Amino acid sequence: MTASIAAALSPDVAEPATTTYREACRAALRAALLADERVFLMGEDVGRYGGCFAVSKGLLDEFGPERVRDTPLSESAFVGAGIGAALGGLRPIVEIMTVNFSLLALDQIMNNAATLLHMSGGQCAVPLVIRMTTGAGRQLAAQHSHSLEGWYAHIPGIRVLTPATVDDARWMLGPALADPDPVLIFEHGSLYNASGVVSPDGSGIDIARAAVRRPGRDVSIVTYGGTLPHCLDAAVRLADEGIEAEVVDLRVLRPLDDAAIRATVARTHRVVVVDEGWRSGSISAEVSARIMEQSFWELDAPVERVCSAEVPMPYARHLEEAALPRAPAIVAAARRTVRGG
Amino acid sequence: MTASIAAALSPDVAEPATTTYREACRAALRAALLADERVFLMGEDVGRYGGCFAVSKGLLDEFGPERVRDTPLSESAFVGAGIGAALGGLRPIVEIMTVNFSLLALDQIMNNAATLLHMSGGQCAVPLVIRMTTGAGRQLAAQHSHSLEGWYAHIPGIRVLTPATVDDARWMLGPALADPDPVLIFEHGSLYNASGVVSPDGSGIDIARAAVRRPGRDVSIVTYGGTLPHCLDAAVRLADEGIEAEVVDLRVLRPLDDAAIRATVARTHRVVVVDEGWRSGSISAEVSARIMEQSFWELDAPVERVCSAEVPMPYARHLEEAALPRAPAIVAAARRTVRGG
Amino acid sequence: MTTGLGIDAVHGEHLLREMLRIRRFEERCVELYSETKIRGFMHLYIGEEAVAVGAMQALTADDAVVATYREHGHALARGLPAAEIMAEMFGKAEGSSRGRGGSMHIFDVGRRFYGGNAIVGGALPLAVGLALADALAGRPRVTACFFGEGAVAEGEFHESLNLAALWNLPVLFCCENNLYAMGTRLERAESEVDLTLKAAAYEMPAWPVDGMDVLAVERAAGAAASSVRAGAGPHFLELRTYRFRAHSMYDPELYRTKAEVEEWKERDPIGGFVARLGAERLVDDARVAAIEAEIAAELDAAIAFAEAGTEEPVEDLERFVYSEGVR
Amino acid sequence: MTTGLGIDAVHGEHLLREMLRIRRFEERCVELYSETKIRGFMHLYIGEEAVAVGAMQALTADDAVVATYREHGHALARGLPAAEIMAEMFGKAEGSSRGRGGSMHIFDVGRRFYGGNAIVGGALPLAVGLALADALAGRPRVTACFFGEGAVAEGEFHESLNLAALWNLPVLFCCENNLYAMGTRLERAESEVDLTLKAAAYEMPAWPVDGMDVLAVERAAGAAASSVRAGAGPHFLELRTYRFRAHSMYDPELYRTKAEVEEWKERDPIGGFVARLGAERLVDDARVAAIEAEIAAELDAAIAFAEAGTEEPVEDLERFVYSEGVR
Ligand SMILES: Cc1ncc(C[n+]2csc(CCOP(=O)(O)OP(=O)(O)O)c2C)c(N)n1
Ligand SMILES: Cc1ncc(C[n+]2csc(CCOP(=O)(O)OP(=O)(O)O)c2C)c(N)n1
Ligand SMILES: [Mg+2]
Ligand SMILES: [Mg+2]
Repeated sequence: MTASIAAALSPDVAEPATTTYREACRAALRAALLADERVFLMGEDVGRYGGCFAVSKGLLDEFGPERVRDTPLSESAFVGAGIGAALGGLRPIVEIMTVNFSLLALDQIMNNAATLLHMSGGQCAVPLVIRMTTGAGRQLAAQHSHSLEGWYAHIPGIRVLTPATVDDARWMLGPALADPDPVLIFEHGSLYNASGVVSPDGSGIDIARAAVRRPGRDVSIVTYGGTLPHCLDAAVRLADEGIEAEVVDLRVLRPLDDAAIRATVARTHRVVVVDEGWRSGSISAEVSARIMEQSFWELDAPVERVCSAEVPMPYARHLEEAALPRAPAIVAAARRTVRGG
Repeated sequence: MTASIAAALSPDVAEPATTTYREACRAALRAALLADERVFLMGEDVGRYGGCFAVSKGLLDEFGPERVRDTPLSESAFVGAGIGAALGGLRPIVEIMTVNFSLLALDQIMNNAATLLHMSGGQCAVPLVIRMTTGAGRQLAAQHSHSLEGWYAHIPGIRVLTPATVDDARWMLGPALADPDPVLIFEHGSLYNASGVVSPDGSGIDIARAAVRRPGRDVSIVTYGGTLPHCLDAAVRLADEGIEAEVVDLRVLRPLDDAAIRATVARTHRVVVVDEGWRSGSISAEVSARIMEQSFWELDAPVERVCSAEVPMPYARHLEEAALPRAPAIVAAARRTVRGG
Repeated sequence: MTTGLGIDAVHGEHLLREMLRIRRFEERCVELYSETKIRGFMHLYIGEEAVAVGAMQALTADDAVVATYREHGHALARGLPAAEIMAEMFGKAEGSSRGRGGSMHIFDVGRRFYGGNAIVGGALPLAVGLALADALAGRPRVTACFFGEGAVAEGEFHESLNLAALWNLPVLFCCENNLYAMGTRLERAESEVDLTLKAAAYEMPAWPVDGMDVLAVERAAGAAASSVRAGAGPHFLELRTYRFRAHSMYDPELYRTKAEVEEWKERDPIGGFVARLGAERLVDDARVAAIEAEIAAELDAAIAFAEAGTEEPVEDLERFVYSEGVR
Repeated sequence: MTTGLGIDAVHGEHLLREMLRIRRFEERCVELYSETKIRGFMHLYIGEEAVAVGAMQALTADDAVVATYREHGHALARGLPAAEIMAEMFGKAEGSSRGRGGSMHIFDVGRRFYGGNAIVGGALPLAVGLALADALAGRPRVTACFFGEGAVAEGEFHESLNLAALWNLPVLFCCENNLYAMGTRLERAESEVDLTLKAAAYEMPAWPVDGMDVLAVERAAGAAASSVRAGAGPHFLELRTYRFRAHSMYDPELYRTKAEVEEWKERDPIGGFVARLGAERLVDDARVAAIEAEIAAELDAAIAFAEAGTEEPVEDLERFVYSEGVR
């Protein structure tokens, strides 16, 4: 590890103010590897290949094969090894190439990472970060298009993050690694090429609270991750119609920021929840149920959901687009909540 | 297979009118094996051991090792083999000993069983039944107490059944096997010793509709599976207070019986949803969200949820009982919906 | 009349044509991908043609095939019409999976071609189950299961081999060892790189085969398949090959040298086979040109078919999530 | 002074005492289970004591242990106080896991005892990760990972062995082959029953050991552990043993004959060892009786401790889902 410790001590390179989501993810990884020698990255093709989505490109050269570890195709074993390494004092960042393959590691995530602390009576904290790409929209068909982050948010003992902005992509990893418990970070595949501004120090970026991405008084659009751009798009279209939509980015799917949800309902009294998961059992259902419980008497209209159609994602572009929650459906739902049926 | 074909042709034995849930499950399996030689049962210890919960006891002797197949501990392979065998023309019943181990087979369930029909453009139907025990309440601690049936109900392409009565345990398997698509059946471990009446022919038992288990006009308690007895218990207690609760057994978690949910809301205007899953992202959230969407203007009070505490299940009895949805909490929630805060 | 190669001209030409069809088909696909007619992930089989073509010779119409996301070659060699495969990649209703699957999910149940699976290792249990169905019904069929050497690291590989061997099921496991799983070379994925030893740990007969030599593959697959068909249980072939192109359309190939690729290209299964056929006077340049022309015509027609194909109506989006009209 | 057995009286007595502690502890557990003081699933190690006790001799306090749901023996042999284990099974706050884990989830991180895992095969990756942490830090430690032969069929076994071997990690894999996984005999679970061949498929040194002979286990584990510690990578021991009792408290044992069990009981690791020690005059009846008395006293105290233990307040139900005070 000596070579990499030397690397860790070398001064950081100044980061540009505007960058892509991909570069922001990479800068976050690089900073984490520089800052703490207990941190290492492992996963399929994170090293020599440069990362399936080119996120970790260059890190192997900089940090060496001990800290940027290519793994065999063994999702269960390397996720479990990440848990074990965390128990052993390291701060692993495990990359599961995409959420679709994470099903192979679900036993490790639910039965070990999420439970060890509790079933050991508080002894076994698991300071592990698991990153994965999520989402549809790139014509990858049924086995490569899942959006399961909301589903993962069902599991007690883990934290679920969904950075939707370049700034969040850059700055959520640090607090995730500082968290003593397992954190899952979902990066939507359609965001990697998005560009945006990165704040110099990430001040104000936490892994606990939702963020209002656009203020508005008529209706709240609550979303996260890959659908945020579509919601912002919808908000622009709604503004043209004279409807001012507030767009709330949940950012953290577990635990949900109840205060932020309550606050936006209190401002607008109308809500559309948008996410890319299948509708039944989506995180939108949970948000809707919480609004029912917390803010029922505040509502001027029933909460609407705009989610993915309940189909294994089809390959054909027109079918996939029809299956996904996009601006027209969001606009229509918002309109219904404001103007009725 | 010749010996077993002979067995299949032998006349059925008359079934007693009152029996246990366990015996009902066994009778269902036996009848299925007798009725259709394409049916076979496979899973861990279904044969020589007699089934982890003694459900399949005696079936190996009667049907032989080709049709009652003990498998190695290879959840992914034998579930996947069940899918392949279904593609190959058989009607497999795969037993996953408990839902806790089904995580190891999730890739097969979500990425194959649930998607093959769609991604083959309608060619590959998968007539597979997967049975598993679910639930907590027996002090089996964090890794052996999951209630994930509501979570599974998120997946398009599968059907999710949760027999809660002896009659359902006896008669849901037949239509599940007749279904051309994958069906998951969840048997709550606490029900096996329950006894009840079995109808002679299962007429009226389908795998599509919810059932009203107790009529009432003041509040609806919507539940399924292992929590049904607790809800019925709560209804009795509520009746003592003068609150008449209608208890609805969902029976099928995917697809949900929207009409039944709408109908009960229309009758009572107040709802408590009860399930044993962790609260966030529970099937109760979905039911609540649907009521929001379908029946908002009918509600006289916000829908309440009574679910499991969001903890990996603790071993100690008093903690486990405190974590589970039980009559006192259900009664309190129903009371709130009827009398307010 | 058979020759020193052990084959006659008709069969030689057949093997050549099949390999060429795959090669040319995929070359067209690359063009169509840049034209964005084809989208999503697309994985080329170029360089590995001898494997699918050689192995397919051992199968009858009753046998089953299970493959991966890199399955254009298997689909073509199995006899799926190029037009339907192409239409699938165009996302058209006339495609083999009605445009719902795309490049990674070509299906044709009539030809017992069970996909097209994009989860590494995920199809092995399906093959075991298909074979189980045959075994229980007493049908003397073989299920050929193709997968890359990368899948060997997956737990599903291990569970599937054990189950197939334990239950003596008629599966022919065809491991396409092209040395890389995306950018990860076998040595960096397996502590023991002799893959036949993996099969040996399940008491399964296994042997390595030169996957660049279509005749060697044909011979090995033929022997293994008859043994499987005769009830000797599953067999394992390690087919040593190489992919000449990038892993997928997004791969900058940082993990291997151009020289290494060039070295392997010298063992091109098609070029080499043409030379051998030529040396035995089983084909000549004119014949090869004629075959090429026929293939070009077939592919022109396939592309035209795909272009002319229709889109599934958007209203049908939710079809095929559940079976129709039978509940 | 060492003897023909290669051990002195002190060590002989130590091994005997450790095995006896496990046996007597579990005999008490059975009584307490019928009294419903202990609930849930409980799996007895009776008959297999030589494995845990023998293997534990190879470990230092810095080494780590990972075990299964059948782990009372490993916990005791690792030095966890019987009182804390008993209190755990009583569901008391004074238990090793504060009563949250029960019989299947005994933990003691101070003693580097990482459970108590109830998913078959589920702890193997954890052992690999613990060893990876040691390897990266350059600490010459061993992680001993115990699991039943049933786990060998799981994909996680295969993935874990490969990863450990590939990365040359200091794991000592201790496979407790007691011939049955619940009611499934090894022959009905594995096509190849020589488990050392599984390890060979990963180029991992492996050897079978008589798991009914504590000295044989001690020797084998000692040799394997020093090799692991010296950097030779993971090793695999197949410890051949037998469970004398049912799988759990609910098992009618339909799958094996009484005669088979009786035959194995003749190889009782404790009775046999007492006889060998006696033959070498390392212990006599009086000494054994004294040890038994000491153990009985220890267990009386453990049970009293567990009885006197307190319940975690119900208000604390949601503690330990996330770490406290550090976010
Ligand atoms: C379970 C799983 N993990 C990761 C991937 C991503 N992935 C797709 S192809 C591939 C490499 C597979 O290599 P190999 O099995 O050798 O087949 P090849 O591509 O070389 O034909 C990877 C890692 C996947 N599809 N499935
Ligand atoms: C993944 C998984 N599948 C099934 C079970 C149920 N189960 C508990 S113990 C056991 C048998 C395990 O046998 P083995 O590994 O040989 O260990 P032994 O009990 O003999 O010590 C089974 C099937 C489980 N706990 N985990
Ligand atoms: Mg490969
Ligand atoms: Mg065993």
